[in-house]
Amino acid sequence: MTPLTPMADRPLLTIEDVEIAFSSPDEADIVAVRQVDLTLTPGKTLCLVGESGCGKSVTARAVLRLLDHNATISRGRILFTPPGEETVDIATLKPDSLAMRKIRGNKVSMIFQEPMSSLSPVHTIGDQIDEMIILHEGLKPKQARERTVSLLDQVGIPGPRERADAYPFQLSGGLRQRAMIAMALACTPNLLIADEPTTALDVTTQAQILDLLKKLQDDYGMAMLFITHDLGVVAEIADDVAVMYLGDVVEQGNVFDVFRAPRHPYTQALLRSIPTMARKADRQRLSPIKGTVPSAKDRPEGCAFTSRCPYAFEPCAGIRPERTRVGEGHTARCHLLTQNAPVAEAMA
Amino acid sequence: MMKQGLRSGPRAGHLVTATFAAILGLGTSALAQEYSQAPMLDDLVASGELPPVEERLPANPLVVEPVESVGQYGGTWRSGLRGGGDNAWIGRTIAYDGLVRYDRNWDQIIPNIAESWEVSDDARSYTFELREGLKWNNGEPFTTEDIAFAIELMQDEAYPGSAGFIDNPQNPVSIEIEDENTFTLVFEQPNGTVLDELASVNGITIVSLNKNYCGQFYPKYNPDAEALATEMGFEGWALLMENKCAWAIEQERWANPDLPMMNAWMLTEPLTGDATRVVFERNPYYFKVDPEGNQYPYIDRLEMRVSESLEELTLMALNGEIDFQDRHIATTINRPLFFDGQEQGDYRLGSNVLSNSNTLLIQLNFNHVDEAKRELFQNKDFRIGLSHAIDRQEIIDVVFTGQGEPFQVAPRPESPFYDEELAKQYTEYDPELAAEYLEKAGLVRNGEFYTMPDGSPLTITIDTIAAFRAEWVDMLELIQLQLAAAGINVEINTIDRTLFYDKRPLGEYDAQVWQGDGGLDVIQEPRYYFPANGESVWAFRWQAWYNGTTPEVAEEPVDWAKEQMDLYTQLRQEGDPEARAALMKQILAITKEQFPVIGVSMPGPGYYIAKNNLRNVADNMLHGWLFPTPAPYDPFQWYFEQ
Amino acid sequence: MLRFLTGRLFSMVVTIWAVSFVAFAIIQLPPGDYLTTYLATISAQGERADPRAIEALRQQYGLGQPYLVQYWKWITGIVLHGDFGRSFEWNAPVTELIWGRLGNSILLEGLAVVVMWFVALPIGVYAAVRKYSLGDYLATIFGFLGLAVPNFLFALVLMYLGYVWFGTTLGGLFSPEFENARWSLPRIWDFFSHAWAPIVVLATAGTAQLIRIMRANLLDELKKPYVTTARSKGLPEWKVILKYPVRVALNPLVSTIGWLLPTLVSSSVIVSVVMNLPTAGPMLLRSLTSQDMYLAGAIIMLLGVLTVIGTLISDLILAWIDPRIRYGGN
Amino acid sequence: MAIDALTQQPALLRVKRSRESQSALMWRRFRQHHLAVWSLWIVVAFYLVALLAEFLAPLGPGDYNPRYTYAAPQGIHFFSTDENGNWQFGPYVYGYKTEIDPVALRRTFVIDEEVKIPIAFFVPSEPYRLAGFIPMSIKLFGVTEPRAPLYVLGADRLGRDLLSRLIHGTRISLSIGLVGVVMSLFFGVIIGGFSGYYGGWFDGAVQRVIEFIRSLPTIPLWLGLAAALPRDWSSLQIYFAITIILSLVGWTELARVVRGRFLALRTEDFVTAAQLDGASDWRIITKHMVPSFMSHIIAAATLAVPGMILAETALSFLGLGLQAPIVSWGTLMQEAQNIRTLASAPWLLLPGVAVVVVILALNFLGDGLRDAADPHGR
Repeated sequence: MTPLTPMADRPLLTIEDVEIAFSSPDEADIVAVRQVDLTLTPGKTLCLVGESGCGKSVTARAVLRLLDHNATISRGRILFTPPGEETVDIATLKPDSLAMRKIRGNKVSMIFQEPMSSLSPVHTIGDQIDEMIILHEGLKPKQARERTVSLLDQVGIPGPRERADAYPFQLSGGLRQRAMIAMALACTPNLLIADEPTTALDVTTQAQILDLLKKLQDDYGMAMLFITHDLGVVAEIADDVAVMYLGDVVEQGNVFDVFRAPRHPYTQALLRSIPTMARKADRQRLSPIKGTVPSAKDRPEGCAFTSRCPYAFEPCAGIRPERTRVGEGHTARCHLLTQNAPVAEAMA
Repeated sequence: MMKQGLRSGPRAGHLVTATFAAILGLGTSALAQEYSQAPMLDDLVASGELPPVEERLPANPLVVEPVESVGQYGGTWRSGLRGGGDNAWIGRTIAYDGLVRYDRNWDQIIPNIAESWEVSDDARSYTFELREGLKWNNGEPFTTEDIAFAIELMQDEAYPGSAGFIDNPQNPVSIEIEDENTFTLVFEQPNGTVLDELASVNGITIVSLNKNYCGQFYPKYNPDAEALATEMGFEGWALLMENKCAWAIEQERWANPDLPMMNAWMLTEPLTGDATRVVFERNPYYFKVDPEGNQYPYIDRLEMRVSESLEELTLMALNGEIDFQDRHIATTINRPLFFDGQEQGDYRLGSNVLSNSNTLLIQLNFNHVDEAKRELFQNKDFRIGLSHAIDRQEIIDVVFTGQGEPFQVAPRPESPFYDEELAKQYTEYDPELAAEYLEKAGLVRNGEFYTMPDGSPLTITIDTIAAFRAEWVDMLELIQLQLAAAGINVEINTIDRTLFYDKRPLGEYDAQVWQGDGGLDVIQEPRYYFPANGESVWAFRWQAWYNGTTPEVAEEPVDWAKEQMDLYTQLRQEGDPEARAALMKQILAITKEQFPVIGVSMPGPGYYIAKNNLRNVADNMLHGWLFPTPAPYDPFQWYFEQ
Repeated sequence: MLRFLTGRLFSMVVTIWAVSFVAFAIIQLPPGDYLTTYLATISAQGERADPRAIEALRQQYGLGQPYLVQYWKWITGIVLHGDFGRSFEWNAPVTELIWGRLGNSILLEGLAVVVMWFVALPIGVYAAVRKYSLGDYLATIFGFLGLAVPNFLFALVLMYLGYVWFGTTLGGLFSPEFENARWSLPRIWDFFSHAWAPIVVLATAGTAQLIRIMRANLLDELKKPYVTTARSKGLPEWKVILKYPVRVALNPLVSTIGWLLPTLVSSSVIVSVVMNLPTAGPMLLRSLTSQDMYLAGAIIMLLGVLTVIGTLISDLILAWIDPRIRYGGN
Repeated sequence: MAIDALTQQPALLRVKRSRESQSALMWRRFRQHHLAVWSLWIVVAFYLVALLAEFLAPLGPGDYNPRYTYAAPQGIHFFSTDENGNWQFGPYVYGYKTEIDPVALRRTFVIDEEVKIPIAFFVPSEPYRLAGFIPMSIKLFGVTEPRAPLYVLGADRLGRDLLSRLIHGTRISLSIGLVGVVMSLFFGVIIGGFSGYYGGWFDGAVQRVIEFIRSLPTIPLWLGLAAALPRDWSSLQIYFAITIILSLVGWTELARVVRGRFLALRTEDFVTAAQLDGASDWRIITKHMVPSFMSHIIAAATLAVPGMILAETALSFLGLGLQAPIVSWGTLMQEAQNIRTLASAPWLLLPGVAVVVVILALNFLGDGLRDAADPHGR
């Protein structure tokens, strides 16, 4: 298949047609991620948007092979091409293999949602960062600590030298997250995966962290896979955006295209549900999406959104819609786009 | 004043002079003889730490014929103590050196520390002649002074020690000292039993207090004794005295290595609360020699493992780590085990004849506070009925694998007092006869069980101690079933020792069990033949009346019991053994007539374990408490064959 | 930290006082007193004791005074002059008797604890990491077997096998020749050649507990995000497990030392009786049954104090290894 | 602006859902723990034995026979060959050849293959009351010919059938565990519950008390208390006294668990909701909180039973607690507590095996229950 992203520069990470299934001892497997194709390029940020449980975190963790024992990548490839090295298919690596470990933290690192529980409560911030540097770059502890301190300074932690000896619970949420970021950047990775890094923080801190990430991305020129369920954040940080619903990427493309002209009913519903600034008189009621998210078990064979889609018609439930190019690097999966259904015009 | 000879004790005997002992090879011979000593002492003598053996021995040492042959010096006799309080075994092994002692047949009283004695015709004064030149194990001379001191101390009100005849208020005694080897005990009333008492295990108190050593804790001889006591953290001199020269409290007898003794071995590692072993070493001043003039003892050391665990002791014996022992481990249940282990453990089994007349006896409470029960229990027919309802042979088969024979509480066949009728009456198992007697006793059987004459239900609760004899529970369970079959409802009440003891004065118990003491030591331990002492649980209040102890519960006995008591009082005052024996026979006759206590069976032969290389050990031993087996079989002349 | 310490110390003092009170109450519970027991014992031995002597003794020992009076005398003696009173049975100061025994107890139980930890921790970790695997089951079965086999039975069987297989007597802590010898290499060797059996018996009893706790704690920790973080750093799996979740899971385990001690003390009583170990156990048992009240009281109290101190120590260690507690964090 | 908020999910609905799935989830989790499931059946079986003791045991606990002291186990054989050599079914045991060795004082038993003693089912017996009230007069199995020996598991020193005694002992030992735990539960839940629910000084006090009790070495505690029991009590009274003594220590553990759960639950929405509705504390505790962690209590209780059973054996061993003629596993083992038994009648240690099996089963069951109790890790 031809890469759908602009050919501007060589893709760093390409996720092709990946399916991830969870097995449980006494039930049928659950396919948490059905068919995901993503492409990440250096210096660019791809936002993965979706309701919780839609499989975005799973996808992200799959890249580092951090999934639980009972999860398997049952189909597809995860091609990772660090600059100046040849491509490896992460999907085929053993989770605990040396090759995989060389990538983790070194080439690809990750930031998690809760900075508190994601940091070891019984080790100092410094230790936890040093460890990585020592591990991947074989520095002496002393030098490692120097690097750590400068990193902490870089991510804007006041008094970094003292803070390095502090324990997570001694820091505020914001500082913890900064520390996490410092850790993630310790080995100047090519790709940074941020799994809802701001969700646990209050709005102002959110803003600061986002700015910090953007700034750092510019400094390091790394690619960033940013996972969130907050469209506001997307608008602020994303270059590209991929919208997931129940294990499917229903629409993806340049953030402006997608926000300006969403082509998938789900995306449209989402955007319609965002409150807009307007004078009281002009305000219209927000229209929430009807119904609730079905569990992955009773997901229809066809388009996952069928059950809630206002335009759903015959093929939706049965047949999976093809991935359709609807603009420059802008695709969506919806039957309305392929067959000219009655409502198609109304929609467009 | 006539000479009173050796023969005494149970069996009647004619008067013989002390020299007769020499003929027996037990008394004073071996004059002008070379003496030799154990090699382990040679260096000490050479280095002058010890005087030569001739000076250590008395002028005429006691010559004791070995059981088999003259032995070899050396070796350690290993045995075991059950926990820290088990000093009875020590008493049985080394602490049997009183003024006099029993011979090996528990038959005669023979010289020991005293080489001869005379008894006045009225049996009120006893004159003893000590061997000349006896020495404590620290080399100090042993004199009549020490004996006087012992008596003085024991008679001191402030000192809680008790020593039988010495401080018996009913017949006070005083001592007259002629010279350092001659003294006389003078009693207010005639005392016919004192020689037996002196020959028994309790006879050593009087020869166990060294005046020089113990005097320092006694205010009379050391004004600062009180101060000393307080300084050493004791409340009063008496407690310090107990601690140092303890003859008041069992547990402390072997806690002080400094206390001089007269025994064959002397204490080197004491029996204290946290001791893991007790060690004795030969007493270089011991006053006995073998016919060739070798100073006893042959064995150098005694080593006693202090073990809380019977199983450990059993295993030690099986592994041949015990040279001689019967106490604790030689049980009926263990016999097959030890029998099979002889090869591997390189030991042999010898036989003990237990002094007990019975494996288990049931003492119905004649003094029950409940009138009805008292009447019933005092009813001879009732007791006969119960006795016939017990299938003794079955119990013997089940519990004792066929060992022993049906037996009442009576002197054993080995005893001169043996009376087959007394021993066997009412022992045959005969339900009909039982029923007959029970009805004669006025019981009414309606339905499963007999009831009291007035129709009220009858249940007999038998108190027992699980801790003491394992087989009791089994026996009682069988008896319970057998009596139930005969229509008597019995409950077994397993209680704690303390309560077993506390209950006695209260008089609420129906019945208690025990073993048949007094099967051989008939005169000394008549507790089941008549209400003689506090162990006569079947008539506790009558014995209280007799002994004047615990007067608050004392009750006047029925006539036949009073008659027995009078007879025994006479007996105690009778000097002539034959007369004593006659009196005892009268008492037993009444016992036979009244049948107060129900027995089950005569214990089969007991056994002891001895390493094969341990020689001079008698094959058969009588086993008693007053006759503290194996001590009367002279362990000092045992030896290890090298 | 200081506040934490003072607080603990205070509650410790209170607990110890309570222990002393209860200890004294317990030894007072049984009917009768030392002398009645003594009478019963010697009468069982076939002897007879003179009631008059006994009465005199009862006066001397000051038995029969009201409870609080006796307690007051006792406790003040301890607090003021460290005098635990006299043992009736041995007519010797309690302090002379107990220290050696207590030393042995502490030594044995200490060694048992060490063994338990060495066995239990690896097994616990394994069982948690490979939850519901065959190994998990085997590990737990092994652990629980130890828990399920009654101590005395195990001890006895060991002793018997010792006889049948090696012709040795497993019992005591030393061979006769080393019994009262000085500490030396051969004596240490002799000690272990005897002590291994009781240690094994003691250890098996508690191992299951530790395995279970370790497994449970680790299962909790393994779910925590920081483990994923550690993985995402590129650490090898074993290092991830050992450095992070295990390290954290250890903390609650440390606090088990506190209650481990009383359990050990109790089980050691039984084992010591079967195997005749000169520990505080048999002495306690004996003094309780013979109602040698001051001795029994002292031992119970000291064992209680030991455990309380043990708890304190484990708390301190906990504070030391767990910053959250040290810095009074949440 | 989060997406989740946009999908309508009434809070109430959510709570209900999670409650339902709770029990379902628990059962699923439990089934997943195969060992636990097996253990469940084993435990049930044992308690059935305890219940039906009189019916199952071929003989009474006290029935003895002088001729068969220390008789070795016969085992049961099911197939025999008749004269013309073809197989036929029908359980039977072999008889004994006995000889007495007067020197060693021992009976030796040789299984006598000649003598076949058939075992019949539902044989008539002395009338008895099953479980104390159902009058019956048949036993599950036994021998038809009178005085024929039936010692499937061997005989003890009085020639009593070990199997029968074991079965009868099951009742005492298992019920002691149960009764003890029930009592512990009573104290534990009440005290732990209030302590956890109210917290504050009350909680503090209770915690101190628990700490204190746990810091006491139990054996001495039991020794003292057991020694203090009135000696004139019947064995039944002693039995209950012992269980109470055991639970005096036992309740602390349960209290700890319960308290923990309460502290956790106190802040949960549905409790707060109930409080806002003005429900009484008692109602909240009983109606809302206790049900929500019943599973934990069950698990904790299950795990407490083995301790009780072991304690009973330990006490019996030390000569306290239950004593013969009461038949419990503890007393049975105490009787087997000697080298002689190990050497020549090892089958008398079978009660020990029974103890081990039950303790194991109970532990695995308890573990399974606890793992199942909160699927999201304890």
